Amino acid sequence: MANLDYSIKIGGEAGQGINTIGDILSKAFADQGLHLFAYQDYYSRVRGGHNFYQIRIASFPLYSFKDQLEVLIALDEASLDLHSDELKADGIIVYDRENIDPENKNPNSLALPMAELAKTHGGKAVMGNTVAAGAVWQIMGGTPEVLDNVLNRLFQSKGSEIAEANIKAARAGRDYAAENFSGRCSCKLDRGDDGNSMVLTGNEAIALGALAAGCRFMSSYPMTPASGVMQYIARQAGRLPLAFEQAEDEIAAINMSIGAANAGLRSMVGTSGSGFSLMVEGLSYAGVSETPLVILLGQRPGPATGLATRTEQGELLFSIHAGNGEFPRAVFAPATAAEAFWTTAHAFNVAEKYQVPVFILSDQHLADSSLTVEPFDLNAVTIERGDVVEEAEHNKTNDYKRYQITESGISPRAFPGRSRQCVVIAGNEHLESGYSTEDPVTRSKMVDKRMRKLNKLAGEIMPPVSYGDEKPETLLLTWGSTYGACREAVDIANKKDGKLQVVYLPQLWPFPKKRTLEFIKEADRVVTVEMNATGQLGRLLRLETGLLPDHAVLKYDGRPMNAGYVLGELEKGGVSPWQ
Amino acid sequence: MANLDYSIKIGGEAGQGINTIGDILSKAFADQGLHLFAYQDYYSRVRGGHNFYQIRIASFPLYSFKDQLEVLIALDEASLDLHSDELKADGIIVYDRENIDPENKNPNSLALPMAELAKTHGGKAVMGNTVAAGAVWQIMGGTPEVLDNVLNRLFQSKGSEIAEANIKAARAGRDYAAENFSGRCSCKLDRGDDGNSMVLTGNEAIALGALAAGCRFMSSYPMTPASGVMQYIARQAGRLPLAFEQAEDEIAAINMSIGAANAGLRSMVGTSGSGFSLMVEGLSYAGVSETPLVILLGQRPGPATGLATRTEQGELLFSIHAGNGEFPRAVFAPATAAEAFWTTAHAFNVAEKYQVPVFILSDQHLADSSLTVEPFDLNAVTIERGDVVEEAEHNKTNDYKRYQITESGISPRAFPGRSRQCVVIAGNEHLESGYSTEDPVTRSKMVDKRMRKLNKLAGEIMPPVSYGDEKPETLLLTWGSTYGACREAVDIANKKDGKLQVVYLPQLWPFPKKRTLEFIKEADRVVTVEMNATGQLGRLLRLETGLLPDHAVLKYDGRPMNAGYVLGELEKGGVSPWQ
Amino acid sequence: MAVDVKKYDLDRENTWCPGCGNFAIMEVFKNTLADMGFSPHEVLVVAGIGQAGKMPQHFRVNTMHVLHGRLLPVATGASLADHRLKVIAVGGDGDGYAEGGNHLIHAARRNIDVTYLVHNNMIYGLTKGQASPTSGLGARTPTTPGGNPLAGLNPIQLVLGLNTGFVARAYAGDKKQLGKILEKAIQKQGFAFIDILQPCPSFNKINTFKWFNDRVYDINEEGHDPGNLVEAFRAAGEWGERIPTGIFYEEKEERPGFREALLGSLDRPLVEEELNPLAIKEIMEEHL
Amino acid sequence: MAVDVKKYDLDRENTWCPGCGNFAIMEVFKNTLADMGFSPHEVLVVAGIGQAGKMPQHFRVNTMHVLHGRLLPVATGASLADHRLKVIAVGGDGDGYAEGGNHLIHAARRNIDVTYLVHNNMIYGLTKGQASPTSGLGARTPTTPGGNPLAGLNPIQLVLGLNTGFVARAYAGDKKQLGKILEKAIQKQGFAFIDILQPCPSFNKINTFKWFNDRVYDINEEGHDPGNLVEAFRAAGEWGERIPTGIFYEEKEERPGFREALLGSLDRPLVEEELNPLAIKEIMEEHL
Ligand SMILES: Cc1ncc(C[n+]2csc(CCOP(=O)(O)OP(=O)(O)O)c2C)c(N)n1
Ligand SMILES: Cc1ncc(C[n+]2csc(CCOP(=O)(O)OP(=O)(O)O)c2C)c(N)n1
Ligand code: SF4
Ligand code: SF4
Ligand SMILES: [Mg+2]
Ligand SMILES: [Mg+2]
Repeated sequence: MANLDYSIKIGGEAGQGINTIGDILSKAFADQGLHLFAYQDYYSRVRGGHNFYQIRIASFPLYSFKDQLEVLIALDEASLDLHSDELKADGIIVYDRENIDPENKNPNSLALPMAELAKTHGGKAVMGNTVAAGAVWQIMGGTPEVLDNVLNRLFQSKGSEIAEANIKAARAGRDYAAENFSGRCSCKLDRGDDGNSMVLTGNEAIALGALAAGCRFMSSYPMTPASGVMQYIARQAGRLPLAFEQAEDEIAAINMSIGAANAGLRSMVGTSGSGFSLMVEGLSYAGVSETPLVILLGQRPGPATGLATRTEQGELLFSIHAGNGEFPRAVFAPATAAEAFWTTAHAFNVAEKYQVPVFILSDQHLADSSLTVEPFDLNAVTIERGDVVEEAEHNKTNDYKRYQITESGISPRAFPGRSRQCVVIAGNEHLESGYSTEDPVTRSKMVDKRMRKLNKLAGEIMPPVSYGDEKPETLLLTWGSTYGACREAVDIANKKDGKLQVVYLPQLWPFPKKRTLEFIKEADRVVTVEMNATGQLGRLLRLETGLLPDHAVLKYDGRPMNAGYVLGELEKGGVSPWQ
Repeated sequence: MANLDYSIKIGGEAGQGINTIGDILSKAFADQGLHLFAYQDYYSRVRGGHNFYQIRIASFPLYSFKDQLEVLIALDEASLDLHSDELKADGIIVYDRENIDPENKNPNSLALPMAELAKTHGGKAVMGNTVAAGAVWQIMGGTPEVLDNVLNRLFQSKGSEIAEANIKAARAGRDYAAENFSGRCSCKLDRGDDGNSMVLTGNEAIALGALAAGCRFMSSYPMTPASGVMQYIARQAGRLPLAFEQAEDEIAAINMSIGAANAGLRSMVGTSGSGFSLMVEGLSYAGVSETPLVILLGQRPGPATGLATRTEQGELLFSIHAGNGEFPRAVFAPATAAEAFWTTAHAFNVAEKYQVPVFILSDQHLADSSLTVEPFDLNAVTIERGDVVEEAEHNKTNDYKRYQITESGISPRAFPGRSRQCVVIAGNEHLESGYSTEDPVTRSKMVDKRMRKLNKLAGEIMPPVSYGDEKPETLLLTWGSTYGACREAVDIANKKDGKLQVVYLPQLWPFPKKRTLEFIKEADRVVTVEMNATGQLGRLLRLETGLLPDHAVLKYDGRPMNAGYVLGELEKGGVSPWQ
Repeated sequence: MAVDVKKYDLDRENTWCPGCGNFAIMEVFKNTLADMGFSPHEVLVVAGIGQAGKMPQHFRVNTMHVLHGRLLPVATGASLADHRLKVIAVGGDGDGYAEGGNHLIHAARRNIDVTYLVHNNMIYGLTKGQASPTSGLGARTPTTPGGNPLAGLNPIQLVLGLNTGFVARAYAGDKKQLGKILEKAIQKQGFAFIDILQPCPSFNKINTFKWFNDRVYDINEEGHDPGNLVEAFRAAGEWGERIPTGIFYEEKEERPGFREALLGSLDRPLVEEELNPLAIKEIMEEHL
Repeated sequence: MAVDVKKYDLDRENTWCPGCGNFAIMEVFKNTLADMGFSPHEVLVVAGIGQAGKMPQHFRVNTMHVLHGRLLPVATGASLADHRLKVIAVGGDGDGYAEGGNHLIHAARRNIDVTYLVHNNMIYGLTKGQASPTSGLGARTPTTPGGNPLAGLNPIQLVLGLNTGFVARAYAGDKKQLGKILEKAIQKQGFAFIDILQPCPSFNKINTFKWFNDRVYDINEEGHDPGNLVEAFRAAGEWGERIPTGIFYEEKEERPGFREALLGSLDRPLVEEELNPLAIKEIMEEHL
């Protein structure tokens, strides 16, 4: 198959249904056997404004988006105004002719009567979106049955009549395009391998990871971009034995999960910046009470309410240092949807084995972007609950000590009501039994015991992952979804004899000092790449190793970066935000 | 005057009134012209347990406490059991004979019938504490009028009858001691300079500093050890034009102060670890909305509820990194009561000039210890409110921009209702006007504007303060109340030709990099000294300079350290908690 | 005395959905203030986060756009700073009854000098349709896909249990009544609470204008005595075929508002008090 | 069926002040549980921070000593995990009505399967005497040195406004009544609320045993019908010369508790469900 790499942008107002078009096409492309990277750009409003949905498809795996478009689907005037520039010279425009009457008609465009065709063929004007998907599919030469099949699957849940109607609407779009599109399409689809991959957002992958790990309780308060995860899990509550509860606030959310976790359930909360700020006291409680808890922190631009629907990576140092007092924790930051699944499942094991709060640092760009992902091998998911007192054994003794001082710092857990023993959970400093104490010697011992867990935890840090030149001129050090842009930058640069490498850190705390230093040793210069203003990964590197990166590539305007941005900034030399 | 340096410990249960004895004696010692350092050790309970109040007096300024005692006042058996060992060979014991019947009677002791004398002479059994103070005063040879005078001042507010009765009770104690104490007292008081110094706790000094700075609003939720400050300020609410409100929780507390500050009042909140955790979202809001706010964070051992009445310095890195998103702030940590006054007053200026949240990091040892302090020169307190739009000027224009982008990053403030202009305060990302925006270019500019304030702020960092050898073998780098122990360690060591220096950082953020490095350059080795388990100052040093200290002296059992501890740990070589 | 409502004009795009109940509330809000003679600079609107909280982004007025759920504490502080400001707090049902529930209890207890409007659309609008504390039993939302297991909170009964001096329910579909209630609330010394039923056509497909139109009635017109707290509590218990609106309770004797209770004789606004370090001399010298 | 109350014995020092009302409450608490046949390991006491919250530090029982004000959310999570546990939440008036006020609203709304005891001493005991939301008008405390400017919150009226199925006030000075109320509350399905008047001799010098003894009376003995919510609200309005105690409200028809409402047909405790990654196969494949 040719080296196909196309980008399609769907632009319009909130409420016009660009999502519908995007979702249909994404699925169809995937079924056609293509790799996909799709992301959305939307305002914090329900109607109006200017949103877009950008799909990139290729014959090779994708990690990021491109700036140049092969196809623009415009549902409003603004989409033409704002995005025509991004279109390649021979790119195609499909627009809603009932809404838009462009002055300069691009010869390579199709003026589509969306609502009209929808009404006549599907029965309802809203199916105009399906019409548009059909028209684009036709122009790009997609296999007709693939699209029909996708529509059937997507709309089946709303009844087969609706599914049928959508298939008809899509056909109307196809037919209309076949007859009326007189331009040239240089972005035809080949039929690839038969598609058998999922289309998954980061949020969906995290939710699936949690469910695979046996998450039995999630309490959360809605907040973009974490809402997707809780809503996904809420939807499964009838099918799997678990409870989801929308708490009255983030404080209740984390404390409900703390209650559930100490009563024996794998538990999780999800939130974003402001909401996480409210959880900080609960986090500290989880630390001292040694409660296993998974915290999804879906980053968006701050401070405070910030930019609700945009992306940033501004809470790395906050998540590592949050909470009064000192206690161990772990921080993970998956870079892709596939990884997000495995990392989340792993996070539950780490939380229970070490009885610590564990973060999954995600960001809006990871959360809402969708990728093609091979189905996960569920047999490979392991469940490690750590040291739990067996019920039988527990019934024998009569002096269960929830906070027994051990060499590893890990005390075997037991759950209230599961034996004749009583379990005492503490948020004050405490004796091994869990009862409060103010004794100075015990205090020091308990601090040591808790911190000692880090030794073992440090032994199983997820190692940094590298890609590209192994003795690079420039090492791009990065984390989270920004990996995608870096990885592609490496590909582009190294193709024209650049010597770039990207190393990203799937686990940021405890910090993988040794492996990171090994990578740094091989590199001529180190440039951190991240979505924030103060260069937090660079600061963390210095905090943990004493070294500062040479430069940083930063972005903090709420919009994700891609390879073009990374390479452009590298050319300018990057910045040094650390003085 | 001889080089006098005595320690007196008063031990007993909570509720027995050791505070009364301690407060009377402290005042009397100060009036006698002596320097004082007094601290308390108390349990998180209202009655019972074992508490003590330890007073050290000397003919030279004091910064810390000693382990060895000249006098032990025991109100219960436990005090004898626990503290007799601390008594010098020729030390004196005064004990309540109605409560205690020791087996081995120390010849240098006085068995005092406290309640009996109190009832006969003062009228009420509770005045037994005053009796005890009188007895000790007599044995140590204090000037009788000084004590009478102190009692008069201390009890006058309860009516002159009560004051009289206490004076009588004290006399009864004095007379009884004169007749019945047959031991030897090697800790006689000289009459020093006429005492004209205040006896002030760190909390009182902070409250006075805030009041001097014109704090007009304080909203807080009670929490040890910060409660003292709010209670002090609450007491002045009738005498000065200000409002104190006990909020329903810490979230309300910080948001009330944010409202008041943005309406033009100098505002302050006070809290401790857990309570501060709850304020983190508000902190972030203060950051983005550019609200000047002073936050007193009185540290105690964590995590979570921790040890309510004990001391620790565990929130240095937390206070620097707290809050979702990125924004500038300042962090101060006074080392002594006198400094606490000036730092607090300064904090209000910094908050308003840079429109940032400002921390005063205190700790329980600083908060509750009392020292003799010269009265402050109130004329030297400056009030700098920063850039505020003049009312008249403001009425002219019609486009006030609360977040005007300026070179310094500082936008002139205006307050709602004070002119015909409208003021728009924002917690979302915003235009110069304050109205919300999602524009990427504006977003970047606003982040830059806010961070730019750090440039000017960095220009007026309170410099590190040094004491001791200027080319030291060992530089003790420290912060907060731990300075006292280090300073005294320097004195002790350098007297026997040690080459020690202590450098403490009254301001920790922005970090005084340049000056700190200059000090480090002169030293053979650097040892950080602090009250926590992870060596946070050492970590901060590495974060800001790349350097790690050679060692650390740490303590995290909830009890303060003194010079003996510092020197002992130095001898052992210290620890390196940073790996 | 009335000022021209045009003074409130501001040239900014409105981001609410067409047909949203918020438009009517905003219109009445501006008109009432203007009719009562308030100029924009004399009013401070403290706004929560949510669609309701966006209201003061759309007209000229002093405003503090605060954290989700924290409008009442901010309003408390601001109103103490300068009590000549007319302080009005505006937010949604999620903002006020979920995230901010504790502050409602205590704002009422303090009797803060603030008028509080809750745009109650029984849903989380801005975050796209999750359940709110007032969402009805069985409501299907993204966080209650199997139907809400809980009955909706009754905000009127809640606030009546808090000794609030002015408690009313209005409806975005009845501008006249809303205007009348709003005016009384703004005149009130101390805390005045209005829950405003506000259809959200985008996400709340149950509690629509039509649904409310079929149900609402004015209890004051039907003879309810707003001076009787117990009666008010009884009347507020109704929710179903008929939905009572109007003024449920208005205390007969005005109590002092919070500022007066706290600061008593102090007439001058705190914000006008000079800052003078020497003023603490006497206090300091008590430590001698 | 009763178990020996000695099973609850624990050798730990009690740190309350002599004469504190908490002793009586603790005694009744243990006796009631034992009389009802509960063994310590079948009960989970979730305790707040404060003197009241220290209660389960003094006897053998499963306990979670949680953050100040957060006992109800923790109890919510724990009771969902294993509904065979008898979950009881215990805290002070500051804990429950100040810091934790929001959770009270929503625990009531959810009708969580928890009995909630508030030891209401109208003061902050553990932190040495600051005002609490229930402190009376004029009370002088370290944070209200000029006298409390606010009247105390009425917790009974507050909770009645939340559609709570069981609402009572008890008094530490009347152990018999306390025991009776406690037993009924523990039997109740769903949320049961008891405000317990608890003298604090160390810091509350106004609301002493004597003060209460002079005022309390049992409304049930005086014929109050606990089935009538509006009547309950009226009765709860009294506070002064006479102070009503007893069961104010007990819903006639039991509603399902929160667990049942949320999890419906699921009988097995969540904590006993096996963790099996393969169980999500079908869900995952919907993404194909
Ligand atoms: C601390 C915090 N949690 C969550 C959010 C996300 N959030 C914004 S608005 C909102 C709810 C909106 O509902 P409501 O208050 O009823 O207002 P509406 O949009 O319906 O008018 C939520 C959950 C936030 N901004 N801050
Ligand atoms: C978040 C937080 N804020 C404040 C405190 C300090 N604190 C501990 S107990 C308490 C109040 C105690 O009052 P109450 O709940 O009435 O209990 P009581 O001691 O009177 O029984 C406070 C303010 C804390 N531990 N945590
Ligand atoms: S989502 Fe609902 S509340 Fe928000 S603007 Fe649209 S209609 Fe109004
Ligand atoms: S302070 Fe009050 S509530 Fe606390 S133990 Fe003492 S008497 Fe009881
Ligand atoms: Mg709403
Ligand atoms: Mg209390």
